[in-house]
Amino acid sequence: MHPPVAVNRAELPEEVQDVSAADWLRMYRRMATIRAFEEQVNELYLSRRMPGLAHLYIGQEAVAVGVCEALRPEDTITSTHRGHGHCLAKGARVDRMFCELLGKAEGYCRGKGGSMHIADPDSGNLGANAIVGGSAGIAAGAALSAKLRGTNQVSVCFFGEGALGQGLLYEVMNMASLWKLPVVYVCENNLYNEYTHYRETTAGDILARPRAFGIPAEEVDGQDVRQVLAAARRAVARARRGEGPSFLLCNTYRYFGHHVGDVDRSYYRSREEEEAWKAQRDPLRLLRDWMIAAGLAGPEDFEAAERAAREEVAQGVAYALQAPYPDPSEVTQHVYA
Amino acid sequence: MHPPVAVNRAELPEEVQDVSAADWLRMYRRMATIRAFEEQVNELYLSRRMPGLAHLYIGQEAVAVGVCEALRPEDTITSTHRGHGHCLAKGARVDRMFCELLGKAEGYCRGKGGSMHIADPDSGNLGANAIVGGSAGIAAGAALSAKLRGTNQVSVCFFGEGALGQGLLYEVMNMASLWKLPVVYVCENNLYNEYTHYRETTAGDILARPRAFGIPAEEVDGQDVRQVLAAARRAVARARRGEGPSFLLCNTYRYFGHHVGDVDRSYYRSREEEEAWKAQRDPLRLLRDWMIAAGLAGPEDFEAAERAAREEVAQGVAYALQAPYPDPSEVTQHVYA
Amino acid sequence: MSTPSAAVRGPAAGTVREISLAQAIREALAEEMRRDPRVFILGEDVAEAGTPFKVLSGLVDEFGPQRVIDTPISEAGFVGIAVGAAMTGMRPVVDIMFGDFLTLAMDQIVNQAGKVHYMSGGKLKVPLVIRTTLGATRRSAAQHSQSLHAWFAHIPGLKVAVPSTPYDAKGLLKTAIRDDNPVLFFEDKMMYQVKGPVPEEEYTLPFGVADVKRPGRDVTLVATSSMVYVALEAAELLEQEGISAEVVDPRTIFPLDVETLVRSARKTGRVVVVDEGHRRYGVTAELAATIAEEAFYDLEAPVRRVGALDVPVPFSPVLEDRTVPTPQQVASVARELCGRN
Amino acid sequence: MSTPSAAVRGPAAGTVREISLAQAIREALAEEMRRDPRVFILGEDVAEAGTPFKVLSGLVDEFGPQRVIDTPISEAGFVGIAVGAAMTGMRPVVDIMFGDFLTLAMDQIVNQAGKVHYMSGGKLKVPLVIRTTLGATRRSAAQHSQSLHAWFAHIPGLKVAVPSTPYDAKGLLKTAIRDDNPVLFFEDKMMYQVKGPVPEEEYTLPFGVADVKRPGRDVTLVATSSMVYVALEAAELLEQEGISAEVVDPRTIFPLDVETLVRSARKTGRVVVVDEGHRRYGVTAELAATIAEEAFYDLEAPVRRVGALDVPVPFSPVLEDRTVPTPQQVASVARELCGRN
Ligand SMILES: Cc1ncc(C[n+]2csc(CCOP(=O)(O)OP(=O)(O)O)c2C)c(N)n1
Ligand SMILES: Cc1ncc(C[n+]2csc(CCOP(=O)(O)OP(=O)(O)O)c2C)c(N)n1
Ligand SMILES: [Mg+2]
Ligand SMILES: [Mg+2]
Repeated sequence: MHPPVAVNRAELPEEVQDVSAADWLRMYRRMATIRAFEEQVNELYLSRRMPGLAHLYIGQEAVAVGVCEALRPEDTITSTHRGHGHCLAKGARVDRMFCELLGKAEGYCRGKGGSMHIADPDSGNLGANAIVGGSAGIAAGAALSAKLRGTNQVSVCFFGEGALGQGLLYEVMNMASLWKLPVVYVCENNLYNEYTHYRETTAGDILARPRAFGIPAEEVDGQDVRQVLAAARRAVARARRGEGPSFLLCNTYRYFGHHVGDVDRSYYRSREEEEAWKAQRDPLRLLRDWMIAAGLAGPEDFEAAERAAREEVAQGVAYALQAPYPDPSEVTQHVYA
Repeated sequence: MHPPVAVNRAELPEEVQDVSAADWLRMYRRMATIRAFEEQVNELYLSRRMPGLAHLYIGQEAVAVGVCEALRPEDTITSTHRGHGHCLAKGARVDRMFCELLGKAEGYCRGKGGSMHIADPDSGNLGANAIVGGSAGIAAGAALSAKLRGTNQVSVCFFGEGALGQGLLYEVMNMASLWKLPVVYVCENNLYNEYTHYRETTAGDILARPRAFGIPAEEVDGQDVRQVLAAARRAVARARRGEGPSFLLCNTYRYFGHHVGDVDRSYYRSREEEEAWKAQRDPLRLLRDWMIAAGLAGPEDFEAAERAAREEVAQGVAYALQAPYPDPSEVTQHVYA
Repeated sequence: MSTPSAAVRGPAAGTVREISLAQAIREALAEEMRRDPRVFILGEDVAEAGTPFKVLSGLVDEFGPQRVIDTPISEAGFVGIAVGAAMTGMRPVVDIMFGDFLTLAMDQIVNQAGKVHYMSGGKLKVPLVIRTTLGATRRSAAQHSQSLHAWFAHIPGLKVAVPSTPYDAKGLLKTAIRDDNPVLFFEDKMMYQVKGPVPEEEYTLPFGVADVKRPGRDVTLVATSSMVYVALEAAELLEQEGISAEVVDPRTIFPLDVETLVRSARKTGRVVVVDEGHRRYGVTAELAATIAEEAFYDLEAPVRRVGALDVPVPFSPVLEDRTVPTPQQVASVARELCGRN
Repeated sequence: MSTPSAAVRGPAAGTVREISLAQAIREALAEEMRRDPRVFILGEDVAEAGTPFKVLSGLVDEFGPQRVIDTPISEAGFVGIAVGAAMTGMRPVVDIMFGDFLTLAMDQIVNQAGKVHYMSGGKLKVPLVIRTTLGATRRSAAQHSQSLHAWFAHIPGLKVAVPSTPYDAKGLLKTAIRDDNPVLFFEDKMMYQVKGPVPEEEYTLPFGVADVKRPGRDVTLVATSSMVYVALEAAELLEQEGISAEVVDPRTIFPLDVETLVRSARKTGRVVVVDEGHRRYGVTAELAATIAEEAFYDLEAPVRRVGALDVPVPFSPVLEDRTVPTPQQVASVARELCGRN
């Protein structure tokens, strides 16, 4: 299915040949944080300490990290119901994320948003969205705003392949293309719309859709952070040059259920499929194996990164668990600005 | 821009080589009826005898007539705000159309619908729609219904190129393609969305849009009823065979304003453009010239057809003008079935 | 959610089982699909998955994927397709997972489905059911917790059902499917597991007929959907204080059984209206205004309204629980009305 | 539509011109765009065409196509883009040609614009104005004649203005543009040519402040948007019979100036509420319920509601004219309330 990992720098895409070992390691660390974070979220759910549900990003880490690595702090993203990875990759703090997931006052939204609505304008995160495809317009609007204000910011819209079903996306891609907006559409194809395989919901050729609106589109190995970063840099550079939108179709996989409660998955996908992705296409493993083979880092570097990630998550969740809830009177605050 | 008209049968598209001179003449007559009807509508507006506005189909006659010629009576169509031509082509009567436009009780909708909502299930017309793109789903639903009921009916969705801006169209084309629904999408590109040229509102390549959803699409000279009929027959046959939807992009032009009140058009299009289409691309003239040159009919045949059309329209409007309004108590009827 | 099952009147006689509201819905669908080949289901994850709420589990096994059709995530698109299918001889039942997603299909529901019959002068019909959910407290935050039923009741051409018990849900859904008009059918997502008596035998319930869920003398509590349980609990609380509350469930907010509401209001002279939609410009406004107008000369006190707090639904439990009417709150308003503060 | 201009209070002093409502809107936009470079306009045919109602004519000449942007026919799409632009430092004014087309953008308006501030715990703001139309009698039939403002007033997070005079329209639109929240601004499309006094000088009008358009003693007519003219004409009719009617215009239905409404109701003891939206579950329900509750002990008669007929708007003039409240109808209801039948 995919070629074996590259083993030396020369095989790297041009756009990422300048990335230092330290930077790759930093990306590894970020992916490890996302993974540890999500494992902890699952654990919070299973131990009934988290209200509601959450949609885990485990398996897709390279997409968020690779794309956000191509961005500047002032660039913006919009995210989805499966958004924890995007938030963390763009710079959110673990402890305040947990606070939000637990409905605590120090959460990014003072507990009002929860898992599906984390927004952090300080890190350029304009918010996750619980409406599938709901942020396609918002992301383009941020791009229009950047253009009108002359800030040279780029806007990224993350969405699952399920959002290809929403007409809004096409309305907005049309305008983004007409007006050459600096927006990058990042479609994460993890094969499933909830419990239905995307082939049952998606006719024709995905890449042909943006292209029909005059938007350059490319397919990216979403498990390989090097490929993601390279493609994102191409798209972001194009946007920054004022040449308009791009579309990246990142092939990926979610290891867990649609949400934390989706435990019995056999009726819609096989265990073999799950195992194959984990064994052969894990984004953390792929990066680590390549770096070690290329002599860019040793096993101890990755162990250290993972330890640090777990530590950060453990501290973050401990902090959040004891953090106070908002005062009930806050319920009527923030309805109007 | 377009090749000169064909002068003998051999040059006709394969699908229409069996069409008799009488049939072509019948189509001419139908186009003439539509034109005379619309001229009368304009006159009703200018003389302040018609309530509200209307969107004239003059210039686009070959599209409605060519497409509907490819249909059986039980096949269905959905139409638009510019729908008089579609209704007449599918078999509506002139007098009852005028009744509807004048808000009379004998109108197809008992005066409740008016110009933008004429529906006539008896002739397979599921209704015009005043929401741009609003019937994209309805047409596909009629196709799904035909499929589920096993009737072998085909459904045609007429819409202007402005409807390409509506996301609904893409949502529905996706499902029509997935489920191989017997629906034909007929896009009439008359160059303008109201007062804005379609190039300012339409990015990329129109034909690539349906194709991206796996729907075969072709461009058709919408002024040449022979080409329209040929393309429609191809699309309808495909639908009838159970192979799914098609998309026809018919290039055409509206001679008059966006609606009857749009008289001063110079700020959005030139008089030269208008004159060029009328002089060189008139659908009635093209058919007549070809038939005469091919020896299929003489000038007197067309004069007779036009006379008959004008006569039908004159009688129809006279009838409608004196026809009674609905009883005011009807206002509360038909809210619920 | 607990069912004060003694209080919630079930059917009169015959073989009666206790089943959940989810099961009642499923039964109604299965029976109607067996009865009428024109009935089919359309929506996201309705087939093998049986919806995320599992309400439709098993239907695809009996009726096959031709009649239980999984769609892409295209609410406007598949509602539009259902409208077209309904206009041409089918009777679709559409599933909109969360009522919040109705926002994506408003044109198709309001401008198309709701108006086609009228606009065509009675020629075309749209026998369409849109099943969807309402209700908060599931910790699902602002875009998955709304109760938007008031919007649809505002639109002539649409009907709106808001059943509260398994019995009502089954009988009303069967009626909805047989109705020749578009019906919005709202199920409180927190109520799917609520159980209640439902007869084995076939039955339907008419639209526009309110049900007195509990008779009383001193104050009328008009309540919709899951708020019926809140009202019933409030009635229990009030009873302990010697206040006899009548609980009236309109069951359909359009058509609305004004007569039964007004009769109860006239009898008790005091009315509290409870609904889980936002209070402002919501269902409680119509019910209160209607009662205040029609029972004006018999009212001892102003009609009071209890709705969801006028805020987007927050995620945090400590906040969310403040937004939904509670039995205590309803009882306290009723107590005030009765001059017992 | 005629303006009983003596009755419609204009500004107090200064240089005053008589201008049309369309011109008042255009002036408000031009002034705000001059004042604040973040304000821009987005919509279908807004630039050269100046919209089909010609309300925006000339703005593109002054501000250029970067600030008066023609869009494709993509209501959901460009509202979404406006939401994103508003969240990131711009102040878009979106044009939705007919209020009926709001149905296409409900998710973006209700689930996104209306909730972002709350969901983000106050961090993000959406300073967005959506200008659109309401009102029937233009012979435009069911999909171009609705008055859907009640829907938006139901949604916390949104504000809704329904101005009736050029003066109010200008002052309220300027306020809307400066507001940090999403505002739905409804203009009656039959009112664009109505003229009224508007000062040369800059002014704004606050939201949530009702205006007594005509003082009276015997009965209160609460009326919105163009229904203010209907109420004023009804008041003239009533005056001839010795009934003194007070006409109160809420001007914004959210925030709602309950105090002024209730004060008038307490004074006259009799209230008719008039609005052009459908009666059922519409604006009149909220206003009537609120007044009936708050002024209960001072009311001499039930609050009566006059709204559009609960039917889709028909095309035929003989039918359409039956659907919209008339001065005669309002006067007759008021007369009844005053026991003069
Ligand atoms: C408009 C809308 N319809 C339906 C849903 C329910 N829903 C939540 S996630 C989801 C599937 C999304 O699939 P995809 O976009 O591929 O994202 P993934 O979950 O795979 O990350 C659905 C249908 C929703 N949230 N919004
Ligand atoms: C959803 C919606 N938005 C806007 C309008 C207003 N409108 C009526 S016709 C029209 C232009 C349609 O252009 P096109 O589809 O090309 O059809 P044409 O008028 O050229 O036949 C617009 C914008 C509408 N009716 N519906
Ligand atoms: Mg997916
Ligand atoms: Mg056009």
